[in-house]
Amino acid sequence: MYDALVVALAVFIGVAGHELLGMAMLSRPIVVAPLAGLLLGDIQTGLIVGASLEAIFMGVVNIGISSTAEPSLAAGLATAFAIKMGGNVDVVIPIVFPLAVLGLQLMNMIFSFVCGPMAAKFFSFAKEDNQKGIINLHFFMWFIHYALYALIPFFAVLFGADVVKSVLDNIPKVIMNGLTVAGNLLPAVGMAMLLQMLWSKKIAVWFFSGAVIMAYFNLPLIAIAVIGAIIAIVMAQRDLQLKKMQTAPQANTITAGTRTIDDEEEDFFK
Amino acid sequence: MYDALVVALAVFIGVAGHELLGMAMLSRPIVVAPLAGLLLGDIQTGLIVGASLEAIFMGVVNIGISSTAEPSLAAGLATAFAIKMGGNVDVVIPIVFPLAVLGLQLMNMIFSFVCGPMAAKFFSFAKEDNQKGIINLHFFMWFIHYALYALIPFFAVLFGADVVKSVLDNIPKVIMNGLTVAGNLLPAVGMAMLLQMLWSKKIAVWFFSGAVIMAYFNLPLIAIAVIGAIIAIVMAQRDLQLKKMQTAPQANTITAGTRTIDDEEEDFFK
Amino acid sequence: MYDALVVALAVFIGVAGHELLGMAMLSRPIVVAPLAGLLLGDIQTGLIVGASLEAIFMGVVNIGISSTAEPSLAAGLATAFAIKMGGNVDVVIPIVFPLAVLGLQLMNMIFSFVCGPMAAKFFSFAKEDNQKGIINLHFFMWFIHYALYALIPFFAVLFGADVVKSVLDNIPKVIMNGLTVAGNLLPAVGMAMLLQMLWSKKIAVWFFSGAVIMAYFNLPLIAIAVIGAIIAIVMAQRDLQLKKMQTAPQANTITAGTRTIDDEEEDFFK
Amino acid sequence: MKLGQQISKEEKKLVRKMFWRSMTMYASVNPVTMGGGGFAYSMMPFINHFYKDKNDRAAALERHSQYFSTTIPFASFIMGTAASMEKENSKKPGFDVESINAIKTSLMGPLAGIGDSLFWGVWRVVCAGLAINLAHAGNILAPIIFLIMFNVPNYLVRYYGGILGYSLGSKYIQKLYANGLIEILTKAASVLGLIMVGAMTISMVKFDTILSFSMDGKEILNVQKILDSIFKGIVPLLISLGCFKLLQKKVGVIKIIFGMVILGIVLSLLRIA
Amino acid sequence: MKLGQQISKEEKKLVRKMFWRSMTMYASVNPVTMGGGGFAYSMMPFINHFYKDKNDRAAALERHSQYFSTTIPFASFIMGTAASMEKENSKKPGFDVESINAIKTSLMGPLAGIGDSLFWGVWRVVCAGLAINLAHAGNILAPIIFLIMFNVPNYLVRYYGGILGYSLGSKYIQKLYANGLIEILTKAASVLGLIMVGAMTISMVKFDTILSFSMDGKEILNVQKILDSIFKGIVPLLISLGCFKLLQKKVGVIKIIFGMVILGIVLSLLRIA
Amino acid sequence: MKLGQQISKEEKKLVRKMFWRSMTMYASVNPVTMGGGGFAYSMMPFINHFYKDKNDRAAALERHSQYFSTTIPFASFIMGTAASMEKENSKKPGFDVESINAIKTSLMGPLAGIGDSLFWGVWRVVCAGLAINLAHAGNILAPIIFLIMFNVPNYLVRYYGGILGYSLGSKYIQKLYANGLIEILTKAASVLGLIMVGAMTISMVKFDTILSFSMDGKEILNVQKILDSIFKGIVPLLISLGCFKLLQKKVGVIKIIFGMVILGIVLSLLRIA
Ligand SMILES: OC[C@H]1O[C@@H](O)[C@@H](O)[C@@H](O)[C@@H]1O
Ligand SMILES: OC[C@H]1O[C@@H](O)[C@@H](O)[C@@H](O)[C@@H]1O
Ligand SMILES: OC[C@H]1O[C@@H](O)[C@@H](O)[C@@H](O)[C@@H]1O
Repeated sequence: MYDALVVALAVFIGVAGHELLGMAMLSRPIVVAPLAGLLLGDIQTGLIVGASLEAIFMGVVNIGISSTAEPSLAAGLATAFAIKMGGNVDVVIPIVFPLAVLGLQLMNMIFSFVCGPMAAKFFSFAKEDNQKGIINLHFFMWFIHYALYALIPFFAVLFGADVVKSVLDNIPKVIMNGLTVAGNLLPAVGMAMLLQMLWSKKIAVWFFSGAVIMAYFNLPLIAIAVIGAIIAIVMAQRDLQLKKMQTAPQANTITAGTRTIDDEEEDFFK
Repeated sequence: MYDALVVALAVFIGVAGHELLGMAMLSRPIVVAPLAGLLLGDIQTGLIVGASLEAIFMGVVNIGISSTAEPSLAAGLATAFAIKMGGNVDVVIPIVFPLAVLGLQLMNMIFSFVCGPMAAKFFSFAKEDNQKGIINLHFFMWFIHYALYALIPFFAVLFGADVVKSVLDNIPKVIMNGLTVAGNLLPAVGMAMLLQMLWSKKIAVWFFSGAVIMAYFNLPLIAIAVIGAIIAIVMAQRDLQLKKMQTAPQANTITAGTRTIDDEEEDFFK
Repeated sequence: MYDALVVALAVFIGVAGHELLGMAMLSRPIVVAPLAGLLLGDIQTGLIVGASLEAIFMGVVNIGISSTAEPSLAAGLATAFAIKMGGNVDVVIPIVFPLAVLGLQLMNMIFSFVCGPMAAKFFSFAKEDNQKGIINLHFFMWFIHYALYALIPFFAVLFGADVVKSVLDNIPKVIMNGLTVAGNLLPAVGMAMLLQMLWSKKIAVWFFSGAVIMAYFNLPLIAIAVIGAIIAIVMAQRDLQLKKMQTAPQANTITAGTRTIDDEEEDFFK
Repeated sequence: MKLGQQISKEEKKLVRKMFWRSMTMYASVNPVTMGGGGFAYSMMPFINHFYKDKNDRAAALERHSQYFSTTIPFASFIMGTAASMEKENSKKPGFDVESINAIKTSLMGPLAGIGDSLFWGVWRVVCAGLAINLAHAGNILAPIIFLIMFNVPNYLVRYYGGILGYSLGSKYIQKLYANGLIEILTKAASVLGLIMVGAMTISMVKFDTILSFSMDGKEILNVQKILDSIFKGIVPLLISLGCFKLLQKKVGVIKIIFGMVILGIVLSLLRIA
Repeated sequence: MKLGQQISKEEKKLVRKMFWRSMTMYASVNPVTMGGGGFAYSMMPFINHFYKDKNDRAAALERHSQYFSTTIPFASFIMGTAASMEKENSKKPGFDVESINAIKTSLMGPLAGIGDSLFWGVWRVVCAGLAINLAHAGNILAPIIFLIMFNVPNYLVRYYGGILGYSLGSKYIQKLYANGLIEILTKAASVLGLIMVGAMTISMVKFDTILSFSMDGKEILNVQKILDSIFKGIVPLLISLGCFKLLQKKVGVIKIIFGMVILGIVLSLLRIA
Repeated sequence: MKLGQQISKEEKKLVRKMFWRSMTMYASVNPVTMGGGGFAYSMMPFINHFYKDKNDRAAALERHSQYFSTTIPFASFIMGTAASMEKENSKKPGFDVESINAIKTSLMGPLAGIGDSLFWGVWRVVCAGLAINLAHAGNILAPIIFLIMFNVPNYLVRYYGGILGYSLGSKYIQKLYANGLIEILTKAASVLGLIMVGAMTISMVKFDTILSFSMDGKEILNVQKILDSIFKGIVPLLISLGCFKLLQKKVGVIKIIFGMVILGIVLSLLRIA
């Protein structure tokens, strides 16, 4: 019972803390697993589980509202089970990915069916300038969202590793695989949400340029960010120059060249 | 005699069919060899020869009027000889490349010295609105071009593999090698013909950009096509914007930006 | 004594000749070492030393006034010592890099503290139209600069390899390593000097684009030069077009396109 | 221009309050308003300070409860900008209130694209790489170093972003908006954002079909290879664009997510993936 | 705009005839007119339909027998465009007849560059890769699948290209041409074409010198390495540009081709390649 | 336009004199004027030819003793340009003398960036690669072939550069300058120069920290790896930009160089590098 409680707490601190503290990354396995280990009295095992899972879930990011998997649940449970099995980390590794994929689906359900319906209240409170109402709702939604989620590790630890394993085993392999496939595709939804905010026919071509660079040059994102920034700056400089030409077609500000009068606007564009 | 006839037929169907049916790729070894095999009663050997030669001649393309080699002749003969040698494909592989290079030279001769002189007739027919004349000439040139070419495999099979081999052996190695070198250089003529259609001093720089990308990044052509399309679109967008600025210097169409009035022209440029 | 003299001479010819004869590369090990070898009567050893050191110092270039190392001193001494040790090149290799680093520091000192103070004289001569004075000063500075430098190999050979080695050994390792680190960083000063000549806020972005290309694509400089030239030309074409639009907003010279009137200016821009 | 020099002490206090509140922006994350609730919560200090009238406050709160989503470290920059516009609005009678949410929505996309890739794609990976090594060596400081290393830039960007947004807002944004320069900025940021999203589409959306045809035990057709030779990452690209099309057709995000799960299971059942 | 919606039924029939005839465009390929004979043949249905006068027909046939060369799948797009211009010409007295061939020649280059690289360089390789595997496994469908797979897009592009060309032509091309937008389009297509031709020059023209100097059995100078360190693919580039210069100087293609064969043999004799 | 056709025989002689003198430009290289002394020396033939008055000559000599630095093979191009402007000045009374040094300084940067990378970074490497092989085989011609191979283009560029500069100068540069086109040219050359300098910064400035932390014998933190994952070559980039900032703040080059030596030793003492 204590074990179940503290693992649930560790997971809650992870997922809820991540959002409360400004995308603080508390929900990453490298944080959740040692925390669970600490509370369970074996921090070393927690560290090892955390390191292993952090590597396994390195590619799992959280963009828009879609993700590949939810790793903190897996981190908490894996720590608990590994400690029970005398610190043997290797035996729990095979179940962490299925767990994380399943965790994500459950998280999505809470998000959609619990948080979704509550959100309309924000508008009604706002209309009445009911600031207390907004604040309470804001934090209540936060609590209920992640507290519900924390029930999963609570019961999972309570019933024990065997039950969890048998539950996982009872999910047909083809379904489990399907969830993994879906998990790998889910970031597409995040991309689509970003696209919806960014897209415009006239500049859509740049989306493809980012894709082709990544697909065929396989650069780290930071290199693409630098290249993208260079492109954006060069384009903005030309736009600025044209803007000026148009508003003051007499002036001699053409060459975007080496030495022209730096007025305030240029200053802004650095 | 039957063998000679059907191999000649297979080669004719390949080269003549390719051009008659709209660049249908009938002249590729993967088509000609199984066809020859079928007619010779051993389609399996034809398939194997076709697969091997298609791989060997993968880089042989037909752009402008120059090429590296003409592979259908080699495909037809290799199939015939391989079948005669009891389905042994490996023994004919060494002669296919010399054959294809030689085939290309002969094809070029027909093209130049047979088809060339006939072409002038098109103009005289046109001037008299003699449509029948044009049509007849069109298909007669097609037939004679490839029928003449098909005589080569006909006699080659008639005289047999040994004679072909001894002919090839009797061509000095240095000449054969020279033909191969020439074959590798010949696509340059195709490129030059394309250049003649595309070149203009002002945009010549893009030719070199394509070259430098291929030389140093070694990308597949499709990736270069995507990159090139992106460049062309971005450039056209800017051109369009400038065009508008010039014709309507008052209007506020500068930023090529996120939200401006989509008029018909923009529509066209998608 | 003869040995010391001729090695000093070889080094002098290298460094002084390089600058006198228009960046003639006489100071490269591949020249200095065989020359020293010739004068010492064992040109073969000189060749081998030259080849080895040229490879070692391949990355050492001389841009602005900063460099990684000064290789001609090392080349001269290494040749002398290798010959003395019976043509054994391998034993001298370990000392060449420390020597070259040290040589660079000494060269920098002469450059700063000897040549620096003399330079002001140029202005006073110029003001009096004293052309003789300028010419004499020009060549005197040349001579003193490199003659002083040539004293180092002179004494080094005079005292012998053992002394040189013990001097090098007596410089604490950590200092020697520090000099190497400094040598590797010194080209930054050259880059900074070039930047000072090139920089302007508006085009600074291109500096970073060169950096990102080299860092992540690792292309040879020639490829980057071609890419850079393409960028510069495309940009200049657009600038030219805008310039024209502005000066003659009526004219129809927009598209920078395929066929427009080639006037003199365009001609110039090829 | 030194950051924030032209902001009064009192205003700085407000910005600082917003900074702390913005931390929780996604606490009430939900499919309808995303961070809208948190945005309104973060704006309260300003709203209460600028508007004395209850109706004005209600209007402002309603404005800022709307759908909002961007990456947390850049959120306060937008809040600051919005706050400076609310200030204008509270003073000038004829102010175009619509422009406040227009700016918010035009900035949130580009900043999300850029910020997500930098903070999730680059910086988190660097920090985690280090922390994994520490943890493997049994160092109990691993999680703490990880959190500090990641969050120092995270918090700094959010802190100074807020100040920058508010001071730029009061000095520039209005003007930029008026003479059309904001369009140029937005376009540039969007271009960068699109490039990053394009790159992330390839690197984060994963799909490999296991479909392949064999004959006599020899594989004769590996579908993934064909797909790769057409365009590497063509499936992630098409799926992302498909989701985008659905979103544009007002299909809800939740529906799309569950559709994707079903798609995954179907593909698995059909032995395609 | 739905494709071809504003074309009458009768016209559609003409386009379809052209589509079938365009298939044979290169049947009479020759060094003088290339596909000119086939072009004229493909235009006949239109010419006979638009012009009732024998002289007009003769003039049109002469126009379209001229030198023409582009990649087959894109040929019908140009034919369609030309047909729509012939229609204009048959109706409007003052029509600028010259513009018909001007458009043809300005389009054929870019489209050849783009089309050749896509159909020869990309799609054929994909199809052949698959067919080779099938054939190795002894599947007698290999050639058939190869032909179908390659030709479906080939024919579709040619079919819809024809319709597109004809309907665009009548609606847009004239207008585009009039207000100069055609220049922008042509330039964009040419830029893409030039990039592709540049890339193909490197990947398809092959040259490696075997020239090298040795001393005491050790190779001291590998000329190809030197060439590569100057610029990879410099020889193919220079040879292609050389051929282009010759073509511009009105040296016949045939002469150049035979010159190249001689060059090859000479290089071989001199043990250079 | 054929090179130098509009230059008189006498002028050609002057250019040739300058060509030979320019060879020694850096003989008196020094931290104050760099190649300024040599520049003045190279200009003497022209100065004496154009100006008969001692004061004019002195003024010209003073102009050309100023700080000047570019890569040798391109130096004579700038000298030629400057010479043609001196000629103008000697004829036209109202000539803007300032413009002479303005042109010189605006050209020297871009040309140095381009020239250094081509002659030092590309061509020297090619020649040395060949010579090393020759020398290893014991061929005593190695150094001679190296020198000839490197210097033929080096001298040719300097020779024709001088003629080009002088003939362009008298015909074009003035005009280009007048109607602002020189700005376009300078910008283009500077862009290319900056790209090359950016690339050289990464390839020529070297820094690798050896800093790393271990625990129980296992390395847990390799600082260089972290730096690389932030941005490859970030340290060379920052150090170069740092030096540049110092130069802009008028810190002397010499001071910076010695500061760098001290920095190196300090880094070594601290076991950082
Ligand atoms: O994409 C914007 C934003 O979306 C959210 O919902 C979170 O997942 C954030 O981590 C992310 O930065
Ligand atoms: O380049 C255009 C065109 O040239 C031809 O002669 C044929 O070889 C075609 O395959 C090619 O598409
Ligand atoms: O950078 C310009 C120039 O600087 C000098 O001092 C020399 O080192 C030259 O080799 C170099 O070309």
